[in-house]
Amino acid sequence: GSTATTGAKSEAGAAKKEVRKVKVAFDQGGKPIGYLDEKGNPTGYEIEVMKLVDKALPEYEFEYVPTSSEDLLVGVQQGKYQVGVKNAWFTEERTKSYIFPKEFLGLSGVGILLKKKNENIKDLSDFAKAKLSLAPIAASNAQYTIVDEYNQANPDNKVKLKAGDAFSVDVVQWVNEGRVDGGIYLGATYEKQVLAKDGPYHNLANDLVYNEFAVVKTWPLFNKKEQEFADAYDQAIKKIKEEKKTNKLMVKFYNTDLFKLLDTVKR
Amino acid sequence: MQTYFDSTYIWGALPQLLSFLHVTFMVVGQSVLFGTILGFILAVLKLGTSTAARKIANGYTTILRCTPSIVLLFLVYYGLPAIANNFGAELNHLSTSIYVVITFSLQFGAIMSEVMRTAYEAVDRGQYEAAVSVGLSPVQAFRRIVLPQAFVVALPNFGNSLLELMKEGSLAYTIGLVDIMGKASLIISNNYNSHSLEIYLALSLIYWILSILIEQIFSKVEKIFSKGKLVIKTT
Amino acid sequence: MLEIKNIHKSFGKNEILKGVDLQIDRGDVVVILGPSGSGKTTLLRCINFLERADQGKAIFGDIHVNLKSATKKQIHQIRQKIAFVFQNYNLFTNKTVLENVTEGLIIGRKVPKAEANELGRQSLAKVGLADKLNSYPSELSGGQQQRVGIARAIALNPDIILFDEPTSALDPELVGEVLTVMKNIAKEGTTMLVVTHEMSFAKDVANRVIFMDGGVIVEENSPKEIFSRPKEERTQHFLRRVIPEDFIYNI
Amino acid sequence: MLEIKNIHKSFGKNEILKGVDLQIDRGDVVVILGPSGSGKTTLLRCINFLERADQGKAIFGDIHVNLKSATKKQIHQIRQKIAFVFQNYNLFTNKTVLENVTEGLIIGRKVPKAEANELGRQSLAKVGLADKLNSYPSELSGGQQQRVGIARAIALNPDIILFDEPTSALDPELVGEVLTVMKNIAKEGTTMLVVTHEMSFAKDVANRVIFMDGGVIVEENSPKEIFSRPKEERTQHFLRRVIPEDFIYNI
Amino acid sequence: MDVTFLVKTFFVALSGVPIALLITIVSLLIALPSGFLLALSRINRIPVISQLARVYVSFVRGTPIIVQIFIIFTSVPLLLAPIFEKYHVKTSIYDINPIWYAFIVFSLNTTAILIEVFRSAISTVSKGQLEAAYSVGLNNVQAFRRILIPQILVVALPNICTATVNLIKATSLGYALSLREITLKAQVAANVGYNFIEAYIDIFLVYLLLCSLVETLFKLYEKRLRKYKTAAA
Ligand SMILES: Nc1ncnc2c1ncn2[C@@H]1O[C@H](COP(=O)(O)OP(=O)(O)OP(=O)(O)O)[C@@H](O)[C@H]1O
Ligand SMILES: Nc1ncnc2c1ncn2[C@@H]1O[C@H](COP(=O)(O)OP(=O)(O)OP(=O)(O)O)[C@@H](O)[C@H]1O
Ligand SMILES: [Mg+2]
Ligand SMILES: [Mg+2]
Repeated sequence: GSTATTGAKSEAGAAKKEVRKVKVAFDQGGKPIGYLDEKGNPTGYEIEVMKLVDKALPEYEFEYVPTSSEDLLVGVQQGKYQVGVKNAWFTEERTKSYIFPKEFLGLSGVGILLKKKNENIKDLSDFAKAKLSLAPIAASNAQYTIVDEYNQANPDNKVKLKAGDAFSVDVVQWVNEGRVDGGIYLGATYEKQVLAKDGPYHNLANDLVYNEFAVVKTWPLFNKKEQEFADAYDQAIKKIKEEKKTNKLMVKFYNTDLFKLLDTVKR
Repeated sequence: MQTYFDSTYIWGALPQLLSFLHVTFMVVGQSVLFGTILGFILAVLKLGTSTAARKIANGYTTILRCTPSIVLLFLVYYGLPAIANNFGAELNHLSTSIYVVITFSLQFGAIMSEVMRTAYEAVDRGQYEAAVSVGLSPVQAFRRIVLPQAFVVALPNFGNSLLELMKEGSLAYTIGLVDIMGKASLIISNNYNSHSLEIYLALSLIYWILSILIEQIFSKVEKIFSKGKLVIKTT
Repeated sequence: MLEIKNIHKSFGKNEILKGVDLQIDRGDVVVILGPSGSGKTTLLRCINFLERADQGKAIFGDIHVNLKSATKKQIHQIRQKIAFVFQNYNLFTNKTVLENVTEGLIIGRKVPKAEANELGRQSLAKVGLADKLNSYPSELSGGQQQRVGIARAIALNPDIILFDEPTSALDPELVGEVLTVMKNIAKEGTTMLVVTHEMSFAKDVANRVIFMDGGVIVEENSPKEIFSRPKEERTQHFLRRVIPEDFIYNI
Repeated sequence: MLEIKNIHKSFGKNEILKGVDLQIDRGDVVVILGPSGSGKTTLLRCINFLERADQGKAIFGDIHVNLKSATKKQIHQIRQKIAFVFQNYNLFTNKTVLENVTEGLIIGRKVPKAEANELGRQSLAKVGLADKLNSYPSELSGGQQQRVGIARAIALNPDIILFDEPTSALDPELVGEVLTVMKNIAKEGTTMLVVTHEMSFAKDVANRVIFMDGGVIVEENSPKEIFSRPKEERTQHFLRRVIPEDFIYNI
Repeated sequence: MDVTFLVKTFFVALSGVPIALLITIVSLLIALPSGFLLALSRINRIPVISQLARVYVSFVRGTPIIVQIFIIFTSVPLLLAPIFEKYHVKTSIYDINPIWYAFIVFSLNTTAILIEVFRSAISTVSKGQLEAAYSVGLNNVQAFRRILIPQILVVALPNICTATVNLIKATSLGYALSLREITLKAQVAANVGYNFIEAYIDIFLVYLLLCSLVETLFKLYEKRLRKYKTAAA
């Protein structure tokens, strides 16, 4: 079994080869992607998938290190951690600093959170055309990049983009309050927060809409020296995905199965 | 307001936060201890006669004071093991709290050295002269006469730095050490970033009570040590 | 018992002491006279190493030191034998009157606390402050502060006491009393070097009077000689303006 | 010009002033004598509102005030007319000697700077410090500091100057000089209230002598009367111990 | 290490300096006088004000700035919006430039810190100095401005310097208000390619530069003020 400090390992493989311990850093504030449960054990969609990978790789033993997104990025690059998961998306520039494996880890739905009256805004270009205001996005967050890239691609129909802080901006509250017209939001979070019966903002379920405009692949980030490990990961995850285990985990943690939309995924 | 505000979150968060208070205490306690010692050494160098030592102490203070905490933390967290590696020591398994304590101690030392220097200089030189003239050694004169008087001067600034340190928990969180500040962040993210106002209010409540307690202690100590002192009173 | 040779001391470009020699034997009471700014305080401070002289030697009992380069240990040894009464009192502001007096005894000399308190009480009684033991310096009048300073020095029972104008803040009645105290300790054999303007003290108690001006010793003699037949013109000039006509005849 | 009625002042449980009355006319030079701790300094400080009296009235020219409840404005008005020479100098440590003297002129009295500097120079010259204009107080000897304090008061050319033992730190030569300065300004008509132990000053310059003890005025009279025929026993006792035998005969 | 990025981002970070400085200067302008006055009120035990000052100091000094920012940023509009609506105030509460929140939070914080700094410094100046100033006819304001404050500053300056440097660094918390200062700019730039190491180096350099400049100015000023003290040595 896996705990916060010792990863799961396959009983069979342990004896033969020298088992290599690797550190898997995760953003501990990333529920439902990666977080610590009530007992302090690491869990979340990406963590659970990594646990399956660990099981499939007898020559590796994973240790999950809860940390912040800043430290994860620095630490993986420096080699303190061999791999990090934080709902990271792919950009060309990032491949200079990290190895992106061939196989992605999960999917993440992104959309715009809006008031009911703005239901008709379906994507960023609608949003920009309507000249609506957007909630600030944490600078180290991938959603920021999505909007930024959109803006660069559409210089004459830009969304007003502001960087801010994840903790100080409660997008649901801000949108409902009218402080901003809309916010970029993750489908998984919306499911858990508003749609779920026990979600903290379930009382707002009728006032808000969430219009998903993209599904994006998420990736583990490997240290530059870990090509071999990345290849091993590719082998393992491919099988796991074929066995549809990821779909189950996604339903468990995100309440939806984004793999159904895999054809529409562009990046 | 009612739509978003739910005071049950405050009461719910309090016990969770309190159970991480010992981490805050541990980090602050150790950093204050080591930082004060370091600050004292630096202050001695600054007040000493050796120009080289003074320059080093001043340079250290400048750099440490001017470095953003998070950068310093990364320097310590990644730099220290790298340096140790060169000497054949393996530090990667050290607990993160040690790095946090080292970072805070280095920074606290720089700040305390200025606090102590000014406090020392504020005590009239005649006090020291009188002390050595009644046969106290310079060390005794310092400890018995100058130090208690300087202590009163340093106390409010020491309080400033101590409270500042206590609140730096978000920094520790950066490398995964969870104190009450970090716990607050975790609670918030476990609620999917909602109701953070309530959690932060709970956090403030704890911090506020702590700071009142600390101030009470400080003002008691200050009273004891400022016996015989006349303060400026406008008429 | 104390011999000083060729002290020089400058502040910046101002040379304040320009080669002063001094010899004091056990039981001597030496009075230094001189106009304001002539370097009297500076001389005492250099002897006690509160100022580092630029040049000069001192022989204190069996300790020979260079005033410029004395080691910490030597300085401490010498200070243990010397007490100092400051012109501006310099009482420990964070200590009560009694603590001011006992501090040096308990900490510097390792006298047991009870005994030190007793000694402190006695010497405070000598200067008429038996009722102020637990006051803080900030609660005392100027004269009271100066008397605490004197009591602090006396209590140490040192080989030599340096007095820097010990009676300047006292009213004449007390001046009399304090001078009596000083006379008594002089009689007990304590060696004293006193900067004072009290001519009568110089006359009655001192066995030697030194007249300083402009950083040098202008004249040195027995009180009788110096007051009745000053040799140097500068001394004559000073004394003429300072001493009532009838003073000299009384000697 | 200054009338004080029934001043009371306690520190904690100690009553220091127990109902003092005082009347000073223009041109008066009043000397206060009294043993250490009798409340002389406290009396002066209450007049200048450096201490708040617990009870008492003052009439200063046309300003009538209650010493306990005077307003800020009244206090400021009165202080503008009074100068104070402190027993422990209290020079501004962050100002040079000249600045110490001109500060009150330039800032308090709005005298143009050049004129103030001239006045400052003159009054420093009067106390023999013309060559120390740009020194800081920490570079001065005790006597020099006290003279700056006196110059600072004189330069203000106030209606009345309160002196708290202005010659205590001076050598006798300077005492003579400073007393001469004081005599001169007394002759110019400046009103003065002087706490001093200089009997000769009291004898020569004062037109009234007040003897204080234990917080009350024991006796008040012309110098001649008080020195030759003190009425109260306490006064007799004090003067007997303080004054040389021949002093009285000289009056 | 991506050197071109490092260099480019250095200037990006540098362009955040004006806003950091603006917040710093405004906060100091407000905090210096109010900190001084409140310190006096505490020393003189002025009733009500001194108690309020204590409560204020304990809260502001005791709680993290980021939390204060958050509380103000979240609750002020929530509380004010209904009021604005009721009285038909035209300006939308949400259009207020967030820099005003920064001014408020940072001035409040710096004031609290400076109260303590001044409290300790004031206590080192001898009472006789004020009395002497009164006696030559200066009023309270003149006495403080000309005599006491210069002496107080000598003791306080190094600690004011620490407070200022801390303030400059703390302005990075302005990111929570979406203020485009040094840290935020560098991080935004870093996000595209996850060049956080380079970004932190740039942040470090910019703050080091800025803060040591400020420190130097303080040291020069301290030296000038101390003239009278060093003269004695
Ligand atoms: N720290 C200093 N820096 C510069 N000059 C100084 C310093 N201390 C003393 N002096 C100068 O040295 C001279 C002698 O000072 P000192 O205190 O020895 O005089 P003194 O004889 O004791 O006079 P007094 O009787 O007035 O106390 C004075 O002119 C004074 O201005
Ligand atoms: N702040 C204070 N707190 C308590 N007691 C005080 C305070 N100031 C003065 N006293 C007491 O008041 C009495 C009178 O003091 P004051 O300074 O007026 O005496 P004085 O007549 O000027 O004496 P001296 O000639 O020694 O200067 C003294 O016994 C002193 O201890
Ligand atoms: Mg002297
Ligand atoms: Mg007095």
